[in-house]
Amino acid sequence: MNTMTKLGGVGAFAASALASLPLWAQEAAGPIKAPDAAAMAGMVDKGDTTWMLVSSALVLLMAIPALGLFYGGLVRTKNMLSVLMQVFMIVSIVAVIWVVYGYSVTFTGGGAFIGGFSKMFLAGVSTGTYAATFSNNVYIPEYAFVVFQMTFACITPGLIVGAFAERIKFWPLMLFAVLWVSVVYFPVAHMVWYWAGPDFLSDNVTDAGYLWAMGALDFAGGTVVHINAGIAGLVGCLVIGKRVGFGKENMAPHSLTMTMVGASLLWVGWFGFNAGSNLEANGLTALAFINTFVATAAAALAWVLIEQLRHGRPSLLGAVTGAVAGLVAITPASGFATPMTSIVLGFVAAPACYFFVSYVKSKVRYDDSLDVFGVHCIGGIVGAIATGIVADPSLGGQGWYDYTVFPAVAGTYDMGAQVITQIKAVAITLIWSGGISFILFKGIDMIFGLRPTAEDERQGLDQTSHGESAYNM
Amino acid sequence: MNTMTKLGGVGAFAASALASLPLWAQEAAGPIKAPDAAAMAGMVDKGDTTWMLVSSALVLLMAIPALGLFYGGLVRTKNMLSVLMQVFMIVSIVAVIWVVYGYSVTFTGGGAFIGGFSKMFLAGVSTGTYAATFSNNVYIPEYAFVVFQMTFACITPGLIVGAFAERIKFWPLMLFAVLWVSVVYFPVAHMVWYWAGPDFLSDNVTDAGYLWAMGALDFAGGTVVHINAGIAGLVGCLVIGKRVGFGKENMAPHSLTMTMVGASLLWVGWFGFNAGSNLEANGLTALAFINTFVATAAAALAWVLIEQLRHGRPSLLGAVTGAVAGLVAITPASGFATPMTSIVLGFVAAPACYFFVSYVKSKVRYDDSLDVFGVHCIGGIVGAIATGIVADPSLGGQGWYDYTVFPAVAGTYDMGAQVITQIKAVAITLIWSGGISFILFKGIDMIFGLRPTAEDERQGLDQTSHGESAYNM
Amino acid sequence: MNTMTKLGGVGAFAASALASLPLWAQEAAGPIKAPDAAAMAGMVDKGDTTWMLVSSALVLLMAIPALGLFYGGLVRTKNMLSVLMQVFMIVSIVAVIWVVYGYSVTFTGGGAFIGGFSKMFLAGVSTGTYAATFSNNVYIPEYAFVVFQMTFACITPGLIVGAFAERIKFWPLMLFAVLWVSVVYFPVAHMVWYWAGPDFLSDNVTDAGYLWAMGALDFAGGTVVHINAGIAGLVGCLVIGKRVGFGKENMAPHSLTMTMVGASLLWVGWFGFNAGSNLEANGLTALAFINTFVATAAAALAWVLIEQLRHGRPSLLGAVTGAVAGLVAITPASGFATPMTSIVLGFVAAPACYFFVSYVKSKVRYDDSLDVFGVHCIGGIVGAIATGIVADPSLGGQGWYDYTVFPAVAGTYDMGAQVITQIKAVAITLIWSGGISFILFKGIDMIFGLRPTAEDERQGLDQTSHGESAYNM
Amino acid sequence: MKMIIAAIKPYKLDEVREALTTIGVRGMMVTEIKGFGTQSGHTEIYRGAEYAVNFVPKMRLEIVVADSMVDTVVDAITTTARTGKIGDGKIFVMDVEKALRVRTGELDDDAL
Amino acid sequence: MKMIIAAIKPYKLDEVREALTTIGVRGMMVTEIKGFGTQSGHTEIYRGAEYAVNFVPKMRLEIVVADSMVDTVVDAITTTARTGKIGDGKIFVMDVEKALRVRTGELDDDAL
Amino acid sequence: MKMIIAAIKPYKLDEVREALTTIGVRGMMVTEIKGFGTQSGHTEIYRGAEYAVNFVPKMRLEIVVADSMVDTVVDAITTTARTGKIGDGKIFVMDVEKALRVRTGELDDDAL
Ligand SMILES: Nc1ncnc2c1ncn2[C@@H]1O[C@H](COP(=O)(O)OP(=O)(O)O)[C@@H](O)[C@H]1O
Ligand SMILES: Nc1ncnc2c1ncn2[C@@H]1O[C@H](COP(=O)(O)OP(=O)(O)O)[C@@H](O)[C@H]1O
Ligand SMILES: Nc1ncnc2c1ncn2[C@@H]1O[C@H](COP(=O)(O)OP(=O)(O)O)[C@@H](O)[C@H]1O
Repeated sequence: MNTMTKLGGVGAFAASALASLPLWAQEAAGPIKAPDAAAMAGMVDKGDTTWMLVSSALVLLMAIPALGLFYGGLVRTKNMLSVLMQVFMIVSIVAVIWVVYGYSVTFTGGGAFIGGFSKMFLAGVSTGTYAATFSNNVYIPEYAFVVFQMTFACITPGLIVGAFAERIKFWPLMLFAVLWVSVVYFPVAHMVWYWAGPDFLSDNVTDAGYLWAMGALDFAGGTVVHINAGIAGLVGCLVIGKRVGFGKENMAPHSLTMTMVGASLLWVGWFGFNAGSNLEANGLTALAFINTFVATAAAALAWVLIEQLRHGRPSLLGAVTGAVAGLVAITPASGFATPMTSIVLGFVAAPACYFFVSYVKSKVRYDDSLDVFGVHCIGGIVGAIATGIVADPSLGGQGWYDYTVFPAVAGTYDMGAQVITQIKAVAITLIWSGGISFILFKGIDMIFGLRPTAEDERQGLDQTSHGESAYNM
Repeated sequence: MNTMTKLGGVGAFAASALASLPLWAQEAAGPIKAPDAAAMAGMVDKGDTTWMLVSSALVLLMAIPALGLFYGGLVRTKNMLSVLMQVFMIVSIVAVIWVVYGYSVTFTGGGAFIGGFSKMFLAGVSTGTYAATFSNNVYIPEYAFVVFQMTFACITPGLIVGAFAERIKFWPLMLFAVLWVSVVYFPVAHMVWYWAGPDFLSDNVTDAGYLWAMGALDFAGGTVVHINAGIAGLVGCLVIGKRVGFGKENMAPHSLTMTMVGASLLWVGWFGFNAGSNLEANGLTALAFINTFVATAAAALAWVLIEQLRHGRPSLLGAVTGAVAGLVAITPASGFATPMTSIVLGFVAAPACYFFVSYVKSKVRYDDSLDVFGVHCIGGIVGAIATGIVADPSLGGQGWYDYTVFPAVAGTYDMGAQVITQIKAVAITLIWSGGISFILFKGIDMIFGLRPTAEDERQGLDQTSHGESAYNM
Repeated sequence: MNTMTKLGGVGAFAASALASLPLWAQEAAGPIKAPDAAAMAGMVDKGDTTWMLVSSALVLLMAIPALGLFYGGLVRTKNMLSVLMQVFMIVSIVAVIWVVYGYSVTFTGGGAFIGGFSKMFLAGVSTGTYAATFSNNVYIPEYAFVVFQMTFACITPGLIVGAFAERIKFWPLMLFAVLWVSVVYFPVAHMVWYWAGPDFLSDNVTDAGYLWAMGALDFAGGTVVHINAGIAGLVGCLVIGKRVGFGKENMAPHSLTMTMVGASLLWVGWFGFNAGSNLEANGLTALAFINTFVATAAAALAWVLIEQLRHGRPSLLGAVTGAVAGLVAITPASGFATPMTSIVLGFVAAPACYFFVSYVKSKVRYDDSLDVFGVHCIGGIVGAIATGIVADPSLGGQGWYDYTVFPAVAGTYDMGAQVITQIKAVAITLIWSGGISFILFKGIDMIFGLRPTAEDERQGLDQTSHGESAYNM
Repeated sequence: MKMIIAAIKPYKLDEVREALTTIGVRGMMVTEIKGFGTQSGHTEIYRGAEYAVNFVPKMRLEIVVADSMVDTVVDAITTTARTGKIGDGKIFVMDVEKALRVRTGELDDDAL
Repeated sequence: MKMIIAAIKPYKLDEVREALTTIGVRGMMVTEIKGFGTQSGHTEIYRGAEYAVNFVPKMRLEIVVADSMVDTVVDAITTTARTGKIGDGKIFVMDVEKALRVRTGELDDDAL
Repeated sequence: MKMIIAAIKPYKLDEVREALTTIGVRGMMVTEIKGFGTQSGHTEIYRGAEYAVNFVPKMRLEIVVADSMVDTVVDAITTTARTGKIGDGKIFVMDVEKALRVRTGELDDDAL
């Protein structure tokens, strides 16, 4: 889904050329450069199309109900619906925006930092247009690509709301989400994921997003999704301030059952997120799938072991939090690592996140209600940087491929340089998202106010913001 | 899945001919007419087979747990299990019936209103028989088609139970479900969805269901599923009467959390329902998928905005109800509209349903417990009629295709005429289902009684009908 | 996935040869014997790859959240998290083990009872290696096979915990799970499912697991998964003893809502388990899918009818228990039966399990908390033996195929002999798993103790073992 | 002052509350309880295991009023809560020595 | 008449109920409460945040009986609810001035 | 001995509990109740159907203490539970004739 998946692409190409190319192409001297739509139509495999549609459904599943339940179970009963509502409506609003201008500004050329308006309202997209994958001469229906990318845009701002759950007004938050995707998510996604495609780049080597061109590796969104949302969450909870009664009153999760269901469905859905990011269904897709599975398992285990050592008892909340930390950390690396290096990554990510969630937070005493920063930002950073290591072919990693030549060839891997590049990409994302998010939160707070009255907060947002109760038993 | 998907079919054909046809067919002068089973075997793409199986699983997910939870969360604790039980057992019983005679009477030729008994007990269906799609020379394993259609038969009667939830006896309801699918669902599905297939119709142009032949467009079941069930629900709640304490006692939903989970899973599963209805995985499938996504999002947003205007507060129940209204409305149009016209359709469907749910119902004072009529019937009608508009190629729609010639060609689109046809199809469905359902409800009520005693109703159906409690906390 | 699926394999071959084989193979004289990796690369269909990845996700869904909720809803509130935790962590730990040595000892040759260590840490597995299916010359990426099989290893020990729920210490249980998969699951899976593959066996007819070679038919794991886990559960609950207050105190399920959600998701996920076991997406896969659907429906109906006769009221718990019994029973037969014989199987399995769950258990008075033995072991036995009957081609069954010749041919079916073979396989599994499980439970109990103090058990494992509460409402 | 404790059928709560408000009662405490009495419970069966549920859900009302109002209140509850079926409930009257309104510190009758 | 209020361990409820029925008690009100006393609660840790749960779940019984029965009832509860461990609970006896059965209007002892 | 019954705002429970412990109260019974009083409830709208929720969640405390301690306890509750806003709650004092500790059989003041 970005430069590191160039490798993915060509790994795929190497692995499944015979299968993925139409016969005439095989009989011919190899792949065709810059095919036209008619030719592309012959380069579509229905197995890929099916995989991308399934993956899109899985990513929606991650947002609703999974993320809603994972977060909602952790708040107090009186705020359950407010969290579910925030996630549900962010998905709905962003989906509409995506069709109107999001897809266009993210996935058309024009600049290194943002695309153009040529595909607003999906102009020019039809059942007869196709999107490139990471393999030469392998295409998928453009609508499948549009909807897959849409699900990413829908869930990312939803991740942020956990940081200031239980104390935010609904409409100002929606406004924030609209502005945030427009000036933070779309540009960052463009920088990391936009490029001309493997059959076209060689003729126009500059036609790519800024970070993509820089060579940053992010298979499924460590920077674009998790660091991006994680830092925005931290900024938000600092601007908004602590919950009434924070540190004094008991704020225990109202239903860890719902949190476990959410975490489990996140795990299941994440396969669409990570393995789907390969844009086709081949051996590399299977690798991304198994890496996602085992890194998560390892991180859950690691978190539980830490709790056993520190408190003498492992908790379910610890297990699922570890699992999510693992999912976040493997996201950028899922298409580059091996199952074994993925396990190591999971074992490393868990303690890092644990340290911020259970130690740093209580020391610094900021009220990141549901640990968006501690899990998503920290886990994302660990994963993004580690990607530079695990991707090294000398560790069995998939390395990277050079699409500036046609057909793409493997590039020579320099771990040190790659790690530097990864760190740069992380820094740029932190600054871009952190800075702009601060401006947005401050601005909205000054103009409309972000926070409900203390009375309303005490009574709970379900009744005061939405006029309902989650349970009437 | 019916005539309007002829367009789908050929849209697909146009779009993915090279991919979807075996090479020899391409090298030859084009598709083959009336292929035999051996030839069909070469016209199966495993990507399509996978997509149909995934879609079938997704539609089952819609029924259980999704529909059960969406409905169950809205009733009072004491009736939770009764609703879950009704949906679960309707699915189970109808699945058995489908294999015994449902598939045969629905999907074999014989008449314009009902099929024959030649495939009872799935006689003649094997791993070596195939079902046609909407593309010439594209086939799927017949078992995949049987099970996909089975899931539609299983969920449709389940939709009805919401209209008289909290006040119906279990076995009489099961009897109703058995009779209803037999004399209402199977015939209507046959009328709308049965036809000889693209490679055979040209030789036998009359071999199709009544409404199919009439040219009604219903991509995934606006008439067959939603109007059909919605009107039956209204009739049922009128025959059965209001709940004890209706209008006096507080009947607030016992768990909006469960309702949100149900709605979210309905959304996810609905992709199998709508995009699966294309019977193969191509660009048109992706179009149906994204249309389903954005129409739902738009309707959720619209409903929430209306609540904000009317009550000054948006509710989660409003958001998910709007989403379901959008899903219902886009169902018949999903393979015909563009993403933009789908958004418009969502914005139109929401207020229409809102008007019936929050205004008409309270004025007329019928007790449609869970708004089966207000959401499914009204949303279905809006969608079915709007399909005649959004399908117009002049609006970017997919138009319709003429399968009476081989290979199929695009038909000339007359919006006015098409809208009339759509209205006819709606009217026929309303009369057929409404009338027969009334007879069934009345008859069962007279013979066995539909309603439990007031005492049992007060205590709750979970304890009195099933001898259990949903929660023992 | 084992010898009976030889038939599956060849059924598939017969059914979809044209589709599943690359054209050059068709144009040539037929399938190629012992292809090398490069050739295999051309024998991969992305539709199959997609199906296997989807199936893997579905099986994970079965474990978390489905199994966790199905079990968790049945325990008392105070033990909810302990059950969720046990299932979640068993999945996590076993996933790691699978990569380290599980896959290697299960799916490499070496012996009839256990494989070798050549693929430890997945050595030699890459995006360019492939796993055989049951069709000649049809391959899938090996990583897809590794992860699909991994999900089976992850869920099986999770099934066991239901037998002694509410009264076991966490870490000793984890230790048991690790040892049990190592000395019970991996060997049994190797015995039943390991073989050289259809393109290689003919040159090395002895390269297969013991029970596979014996000709036992187990399409998706009746012996390996359900009998294996079911008997281990019985042994466990006998070694550990009854719950404090068993038979005296009210131990009603704390949330049948969660149990219904779990059962429904089990049903949905089971399609990946059973139909996925065909390892490719063809007509036979669709058959396994529909068989799974209708056997489950029939068993749910049967159970409900029995309750109606015995208690005058059908219960939701009965419906879902029947459904699971049907799912278990059809598992070994799913790729062999017809939909009609599957319905019969469901109708037979339900009463058998009912008898053990509601009658035998209370007579013998062992405390199998969640009926792991009564449902999984008994249902598994019924299914395994019945497989010998329903697989008979004279009943429309798929028979078995002989892979010792190349390409594979249909073997002549002897129902009597096959049933004997099935019984043998059942007996061997019961003895192997029952015996070793006993040793493991006893050993761990003596060394670490399996059971918490009566005080802790009274207060509930959530607070005493994990320091949390499932609900704070 | 007296405290009137009443156990009534849950669905009668709103009616009773209204009746009491109309006769001038300005406050009460309501608790969901399990009632045990002549009215029998029910049995539940889970996978063949039978459990007798001996308790019936009831609403317990506590109303503190000036002595003068006791009879009016008792009558109001009796008439509205009565269905004539077993399980209608009970009313008990107990003495209260002191009452205080936390917000203002007002005492006794003024506190009610 | 007297009202006997007892706080006992939840799992003792059924035993106590049976004991009381055998000695002729025909009704009671049961409430799930959080008890605070010598018996200490427990601590829960969520992502490192520790919460001390100071309350222990108890069952609160209210039984109104004729004066003559008070001692028998108190004894019955004491003997069945006692485990000897901290947290067994307390029994309080208070005076009831009036009792009424809603269904029939019967008064005092007849109402019980 | 006296039983002090107080209805307070839920979030004040921990504060009050601490205040009472410091003045030597060694036990209490706490019940989650629905309070009805001057403080108005709220309305909820589900698909256009409006429901007035007339009750406000409160915590009900029951504390039995020796007569000598009554005033201290009442004061402690009043000062900690008071916010000055409507709905702070009420305190009622009633007489207790007998108290008993199930575990030991200790009576009256010793039982507390
Ligand atoms: N002796 C008692 N002490 C306290 N509460 C009682 C007593 N007897 C009955 N109750 C309460 O009154 C409710 C109704 O009593 P019950 O005997 O079932 O019906 P009825 O009042 O019509 O005779 C019971 O559920 C219980 O809550
Ligand atoms: N002073 C009191 N007033 C009211 N209830 C009390 C009082 N003291 C104890 N209780 C109740 O009795 C229960 C048991 O008391 P506790 O001191 O924990 O054990 P024990 O009774 O064995 O000394 C407490 O949980 C509480 O519900
Ligand atoms: N007459 C009464 N009898 C019993 N409880 C009462 C009475 N009046 C008020 N309460 C309790 O006190 C709570 C607070 O009373 P309210 O009138 O709302 O506010 P305030 O005490 O500030 O006037 C109520 O919610 C109710 O639980």
